[in-house]
Amino acid sequence: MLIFEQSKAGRKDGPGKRKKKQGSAIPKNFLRKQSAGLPEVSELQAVRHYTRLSQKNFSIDTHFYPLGSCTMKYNPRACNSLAMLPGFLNRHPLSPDMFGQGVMACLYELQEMLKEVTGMNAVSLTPAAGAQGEFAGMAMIRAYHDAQGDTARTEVLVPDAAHGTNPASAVMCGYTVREIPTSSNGDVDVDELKKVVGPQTAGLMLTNPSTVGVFDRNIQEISSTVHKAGGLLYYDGANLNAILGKVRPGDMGFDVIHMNLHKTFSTPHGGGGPGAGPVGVSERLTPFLPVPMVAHDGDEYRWLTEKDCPQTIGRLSAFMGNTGVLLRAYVYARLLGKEGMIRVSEYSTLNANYMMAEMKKKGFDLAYPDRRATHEFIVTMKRQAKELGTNTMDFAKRLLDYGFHAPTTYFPLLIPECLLIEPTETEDKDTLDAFIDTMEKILKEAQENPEQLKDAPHTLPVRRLDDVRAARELDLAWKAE
Amino acid sequence: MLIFEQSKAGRKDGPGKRKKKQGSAIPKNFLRKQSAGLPEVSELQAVRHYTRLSQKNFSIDTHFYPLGSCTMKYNPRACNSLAMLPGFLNRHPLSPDMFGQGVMACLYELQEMLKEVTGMNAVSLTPAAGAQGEFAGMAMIRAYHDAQGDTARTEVLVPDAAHGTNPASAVMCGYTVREIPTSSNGDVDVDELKKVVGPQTAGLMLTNPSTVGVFDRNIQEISSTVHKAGGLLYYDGANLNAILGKVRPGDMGFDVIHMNLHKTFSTPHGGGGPGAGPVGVSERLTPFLPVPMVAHDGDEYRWLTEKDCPQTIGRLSAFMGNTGVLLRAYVYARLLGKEGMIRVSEYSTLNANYMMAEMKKKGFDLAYPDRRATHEFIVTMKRQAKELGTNTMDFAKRLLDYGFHAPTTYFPLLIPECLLIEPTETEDKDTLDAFIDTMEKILKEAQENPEQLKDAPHTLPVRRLDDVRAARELDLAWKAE
Amino acid sequence: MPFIPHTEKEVKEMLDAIGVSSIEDLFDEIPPELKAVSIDAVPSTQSEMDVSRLMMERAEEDGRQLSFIGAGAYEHHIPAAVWELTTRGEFYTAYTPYQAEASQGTLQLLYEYQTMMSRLNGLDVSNASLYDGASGLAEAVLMAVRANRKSKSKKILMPKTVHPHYRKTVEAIVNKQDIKLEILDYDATGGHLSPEQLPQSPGDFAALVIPQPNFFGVMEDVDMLTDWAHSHGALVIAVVNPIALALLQPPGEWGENGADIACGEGQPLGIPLSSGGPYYGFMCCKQALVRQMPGRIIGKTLDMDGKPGYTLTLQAREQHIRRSKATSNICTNQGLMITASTIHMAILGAHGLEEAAATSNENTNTLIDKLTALPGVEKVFERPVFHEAVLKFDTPLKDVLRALNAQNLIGGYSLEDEYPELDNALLVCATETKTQADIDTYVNHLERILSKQETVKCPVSPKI
Amino acid sequence: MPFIPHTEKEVKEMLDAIGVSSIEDLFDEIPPELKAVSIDAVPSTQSEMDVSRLMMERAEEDGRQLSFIGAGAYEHHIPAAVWELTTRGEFYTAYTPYQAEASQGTLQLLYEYQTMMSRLNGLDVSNASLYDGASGLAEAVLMAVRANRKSKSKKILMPKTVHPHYRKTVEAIVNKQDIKLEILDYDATGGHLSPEQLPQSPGDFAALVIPQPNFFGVMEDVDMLTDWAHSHGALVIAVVNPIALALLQPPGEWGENGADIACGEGQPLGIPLSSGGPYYGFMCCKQALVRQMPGRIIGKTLDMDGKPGYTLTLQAREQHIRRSKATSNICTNQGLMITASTIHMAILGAHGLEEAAATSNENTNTLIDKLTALPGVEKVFERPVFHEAVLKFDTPLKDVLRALNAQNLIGGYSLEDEYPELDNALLVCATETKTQADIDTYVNHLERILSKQETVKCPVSPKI
Ligand SMILES: Cc1ncc(COP(=O)(O)O)c(C=O)c1O
Ligand SMILES: Cc1ncc(COP(=O)(O)O)c(C=O)c1O
Repeated sequence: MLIFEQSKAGRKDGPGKRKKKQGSAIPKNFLRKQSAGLPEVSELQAVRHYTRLSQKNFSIDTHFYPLGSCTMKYNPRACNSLAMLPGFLNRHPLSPDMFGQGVMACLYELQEMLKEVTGMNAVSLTPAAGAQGEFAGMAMIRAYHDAQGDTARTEVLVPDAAHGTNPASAVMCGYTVREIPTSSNGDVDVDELKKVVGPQTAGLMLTNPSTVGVFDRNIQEISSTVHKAGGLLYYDGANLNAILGKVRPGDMGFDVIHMNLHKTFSTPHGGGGPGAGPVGVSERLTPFLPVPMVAHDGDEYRWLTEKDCPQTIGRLSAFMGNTGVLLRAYVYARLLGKEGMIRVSEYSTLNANYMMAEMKKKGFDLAYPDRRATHEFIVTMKRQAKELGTNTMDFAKRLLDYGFHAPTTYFPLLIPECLLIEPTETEDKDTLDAFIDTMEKILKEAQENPEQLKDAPHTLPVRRLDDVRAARELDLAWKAE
Repeated sequence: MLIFEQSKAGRKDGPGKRKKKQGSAIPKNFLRKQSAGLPEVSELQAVRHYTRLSQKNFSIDTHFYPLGSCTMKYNPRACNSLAMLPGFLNRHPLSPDMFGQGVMACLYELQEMLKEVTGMNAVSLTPAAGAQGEFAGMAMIRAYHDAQGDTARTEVLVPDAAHGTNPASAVMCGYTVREIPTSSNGDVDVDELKKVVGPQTAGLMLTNPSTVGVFDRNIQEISSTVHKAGGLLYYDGANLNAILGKVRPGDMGFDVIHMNLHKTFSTPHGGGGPGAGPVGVSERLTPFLPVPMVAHDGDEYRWLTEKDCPQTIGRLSAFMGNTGVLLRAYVYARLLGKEGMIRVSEYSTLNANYMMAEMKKKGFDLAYPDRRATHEFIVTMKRQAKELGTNTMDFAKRLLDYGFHAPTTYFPLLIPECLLIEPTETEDKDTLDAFIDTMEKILKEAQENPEQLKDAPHTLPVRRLDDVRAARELDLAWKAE
Repeated sequence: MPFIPHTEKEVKEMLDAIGVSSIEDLFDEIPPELKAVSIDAVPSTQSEMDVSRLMMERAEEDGRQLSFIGAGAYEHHIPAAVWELTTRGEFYTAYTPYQAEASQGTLQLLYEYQTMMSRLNGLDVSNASLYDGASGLAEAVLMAVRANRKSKSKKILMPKTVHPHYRKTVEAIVNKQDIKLEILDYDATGGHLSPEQLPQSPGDFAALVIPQPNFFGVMEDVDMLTDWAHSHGALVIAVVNPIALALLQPPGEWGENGADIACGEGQPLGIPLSSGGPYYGFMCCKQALVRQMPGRIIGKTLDMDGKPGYTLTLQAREQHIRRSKATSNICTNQGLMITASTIHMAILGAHGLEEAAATSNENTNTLIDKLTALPGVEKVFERPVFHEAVLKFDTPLKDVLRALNAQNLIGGYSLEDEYPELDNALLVCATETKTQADIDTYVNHLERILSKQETVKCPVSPKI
Repeated sequence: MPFIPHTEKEVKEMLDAIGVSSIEDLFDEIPPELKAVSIDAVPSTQSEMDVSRLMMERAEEDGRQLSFIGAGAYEHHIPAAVWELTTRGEFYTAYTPYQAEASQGTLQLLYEYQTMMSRLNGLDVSNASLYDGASGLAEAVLMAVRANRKSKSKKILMPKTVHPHYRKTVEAIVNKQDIKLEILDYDATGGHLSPEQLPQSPGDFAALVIPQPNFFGVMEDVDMLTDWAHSHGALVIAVVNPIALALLQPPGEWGENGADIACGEGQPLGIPLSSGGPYYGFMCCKQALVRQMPGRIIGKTLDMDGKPGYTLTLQAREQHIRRSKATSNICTNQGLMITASTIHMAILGAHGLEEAAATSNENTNTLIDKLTALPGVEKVFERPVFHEAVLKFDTPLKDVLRALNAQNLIGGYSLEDEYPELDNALLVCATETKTQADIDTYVNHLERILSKQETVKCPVSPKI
């Protein structure tokens, strides 16, 4: 039942009527004629409704959630409660610096820590998510070329394995996108790269470890190829979790990088967001960083704005991006410390490689059987789809019945019928084993009783939903019958 | 799965071992030989385990919960968050008064408000729950008689409808208990009362509105009967919700009263507690109130202790009872204000009488069909039990399947096969109607397919549990196999 | 150690299963030269207890002032239930609802949100959030350029009365696609976009942006502006305050045909100030434009048994399907903020929002009246305001603000940097959270400061 | 209006269904003379916003000092997850689990709690909470009198080293049943119950109470005391600190046969100080005594399908069944506190508790060493302490404490009122929440105060 269906006209002005002030100082012609039609429910009704709704979600706090590329690891509760201290929540974004030294100290130290773990020269925290970080990064690349008077560079190279945000972000920066194929071993096809790189190349956007779950062994060659052609190297940091404290994008030769703090730094995904997508840059791109940033002048912290950074690509949001998310990431970074950060990559990699090895033993096909997994790996169900008629989506939906969130399905696009599995470092071995056993069981079901998969899920609040109908018979807002 | 079953030895001293300090300054002979054997789980495991456990509960925030005598109404969330402000949580109970003026102001004002709504002369907030309030009340009655040198009063009168805590509390105060029968119309049998009251009578413990859901119309006669015999009148305030702002125990002639703030003042029951059971007294009992209390001397608040109250019955807990609960009740009282308090009794009474009328129309038997309901009422299933073989417990368990918490069953003891139904004022009519319709539906099931009731519940995490086995084959703590 | 559950025994078993002898072996595909990493500048791990204390001390320094700034972020009362529910693990730690059947909680809530938002804005459809108000406006501009079939222009008319940070953000985001913002000045008396400020022969342009209320708090003539833009074949993008919408005419009803796109900052609907974020941008539009709308959209559908359910829909607009041809690059959005706003709106209802809006309006008018009663303080613009207004001082504003700060009071937002023509001008705001006593505190401090009385230097008990 | 969902239309429908014309009619069985009620002294309804502000201002005044008091309530770090989970609506707003099938969350948790507690105490069984440590000891005394089959005595030996408030509480609760507390003095040098303090010919007595550590922080000779009591046919009631139990010998292993009943204050296990409550009393005992134990007890059982589940058990001891013959009158207990403690123990594990205990012990020893290095401050008792100790000052203690208070520091708990023989004696405590800097702050302030230096009067930034 929707909250609107629990609404009763007059509930709020029933017993003990609310004082209704109709903004008497506002001239009539500005006013709306009808009330906005929000639901009229009691506080208990709202609390009960949304509590019960929440229970219909899978989440890290309730389920194993090995969603590849998304790094669904434990979101420490302290990060939430400390970021929500009244002093932080109540601070207005335009409040004078003297009343923001606490939050600015945290942001400044976060900038410094992110510089260190990425090996970059400077960091701006303002992008609101990975995609906005990508936009900022590509905008800086463009600003750099423009500053050099090098306006012929109109093309950005993006491997076919890349996340959809990469080409979309490049286009928003006015670039055309050229796809680079992935070779059969999972690395970027360097020969193809060499063929297409040239004076029109503004840069290459690379995810390394890549979205196919491997570390590109030719990274140095790729890097020098692009650099030699005068292009810049963009690092999509969505998979930073796999190498935190082990290898640094700066050391690989990247000029600009975004980080998804809502992945590697464990800020919660909140059913879709918010995230934070700080960007780090090499020295030559530093003047172009988006504002605001935080500076530390002797004793005091202060905001760096357009005035301080005349070459900045500008502002990406009205204020400082997702400050509350940044505070959560800061707390997480302090809790881990350098020792903990190294463990993140080690144990996420251990978990992924263990699962990969075991899944293989259970008869699943790996996309790259000869490669190490990074913090994630790919299983392809092409064979099963062909032999049994059950596709990846069927497996995914059946997993839900067994209390596991499904891994990422059908991404990256280049691998047919794929499952991208990312266990993360915070899951224990028993949970991984239970998942593997369940996959084996579902495989058996697929052989013996494929309908059980095709009709899945069976035990959730709804059965399989009709996506086609949703798009065809658009119903995007409730209307009273 | 129990949290212990997720434990793995060495989990906490695995990677990045915790520094284990074995209290080196403490001589060996005082130390335990083996670690305490608590579970070793990660924070994620604990969070996931208890989040999922919580989802197995019915609660006000998720279900209609018409548990008679328990007043399961909406617990406003602001009461929780404001009582948990760091300043309140961090204050040590023995911290000097100068560092406790905030909490003491709240407690003082709560004392004053409770005096006003009960019509009593003074209030002490320290009892931790209703039963401790009863103990305090009876102890004051005893202290009063003792102070009069009136030591022959060894007997306390308690109606048979009373809650079990009443006789148990009287006994803890060294009294013997004599039961008074309830007449067929639900009021106390005044003739019987008159027969047994006498010079041995220390007092009468009365719940009014009573636990059978009616207001005792003879309250003035009862009061004068007991008073004339030299006894005192104790008021069990569990049902204060029904008369808040309408009638006051003090005006009915009661000498001492306890309130269950976790009922009438909507502090949460928390799966069993904590509650708070403040006591209010008439003038003659005031010197005996339990300590501590809060006094207001001009500008400052201060604690009243044994020094200030030499005749006090003493202390009932190490510090100040359940202060955090008292703060929640205080916030609730301020949110309601006097206007809101009156509405509490009005709308809880409206809801109960509406349900009673409708249940009757659906063919259910009322225990007291000729009486008004107070904020609760009783249905008896004696007829159904006899005719259909389905008892009250079967109805109760079947209700769970339909997403309703069952009303109180088999209490009060004097009414066979009873359901004590208390909707509270915060539930809306649609919810009441849905409950009534469901009861009608179950009644039909009882006629057509009684097994559906006897085997209920069907949709909960467990089917009907074997209580007899639980008591016979005691298993009160987990042991590793 | 923090958040790693492995026992040594398990690690050994796992390494054996993989067939390597150490975790380090798992990194053997990384070129060894790259691995000589040190991250020593990162501080060592600290216990939750220590970090908690640090954060409490830092939070203590911030956000405890009596503040009269608005300027795009507004202090409103948020019922306690809102964030207690929003931070429930099931909402807080879920991902984007890719597996719809396992995400009906979030999905139904988002559908309810879309319904609430489209009602508030008087438009057909709503998306499920963008990053914030400013970047949302940039997306609206891109959308308008894509969507306007009548115009091939990449020109947008942008009034100067739009929040200066919004204008900068839009500029930063859209300028790479050759979109040009033509800035329209405001009426010096009214503080609004009067007919005189509209270009006589505007030529082809894709859209006109209309703020309501505008950055100065002033109410614009939205009907006239909307009709004017439509008469030139342009679309209308409304930038609105959602609390104001409880009282004001919704964009969908502006002029003859209504605004085409409405967007704005969602923060006033239950989101804490929090130094600027996370907030969220909302966006609504007419049904005809829905396929050009950026961001996630939730649709109602049926399951295999014919039971209603909710799912992400119109994904073919999005980057994960359309890649370089997507309507936007947005992926992660501000979902949790929507969760809070939806619960906030459900608890307040229309009445609650109206009350907050009306009280804010009254308080601001009271504040203005009292402040302008002081000598040397004047109202700059004549037109009615919603809950902000511009005041002009005849003394150096910086000194005045600093003197107020010393009293733990934030007087407002100085317009000097962004509107050099408005020197010594201050934008003030008093929402429903301000009591009469708060307003008097401001007035009294200011009176003393302006009269050059010695201010008492003892620490004033801070506002929480 | 607050929390009433009825519309006027519904009220009318409901009144019609009942057959009355107004709500007032529903109160027609109440004698009219009684109804002339006014509750005008209760303030008018206030909005959540206004009450929030009031409460924030009041909370601001309290609990923000650097405090070195223990004396029965201890500041320990509580992981953030504990209360975020505990206040989930499903735990927070459930009643006592009378309908077991609809309460498996709470019931399983309580069963886990019982397991944890019985392990910590080294005893067979645990109940599911009593009101607090002091009233729990009173219940233990009543239980011992009931349970001791060898003794008909109603005499209890109660050392003076038991918390004075506990002794008062026990006295207030048990004296109506003719139970007599015989107070045993302490050893002036050791601060403990030495063999000399034990009565030579104690006669028949029901039980000896043994605190560990005792109120002075001192460790008692629990083995000797337990065996002595048992040799006289008495039961042993242990009063223990649950954090200390992480390190110390559990009551179930004291002496030859172990204590019979263990009880104590559960607050140190994840419960905030909160001015004294809500806390909870825990109680464990030997299997043989379980039917005499007061309070709720949860048992594991099977459902109709043979699946394990949890339920309230042994209810035949309780007041709702046994009425005047019940083992106790307790009904509502402290369930939510148990929820917090169980989660707290699960997150910390034994190692975490050990660390908290050991660090508290170290910090207290450091504090004692540094304070007693100041002239005029001496340790009173010789024996080893857990995390508290008694110091003696050669100047008037009241003045010293007041001077410390002026620095926003609480120096400890003065023993003057409760132990007149210990004049100018202070009980101090430093748990793991105290840093070396905190300890030095104390030492430095005290040094200045004792040396009669002028204390600087500027406001010190408060500890949070
Ligand atoms: C590889 C990769 N790149 C980029 C992104 C986009 O980041 P965001 O969702 O934070 O905008 C994602 C997010 O899923 C990703 O997995
Ligand atoms: C009528 C009545 N009296 C007394 C009590 C005991 O109160 P408490 O549970 O707060 O100890 C109850 C509680 O259920 C009750 O319903």
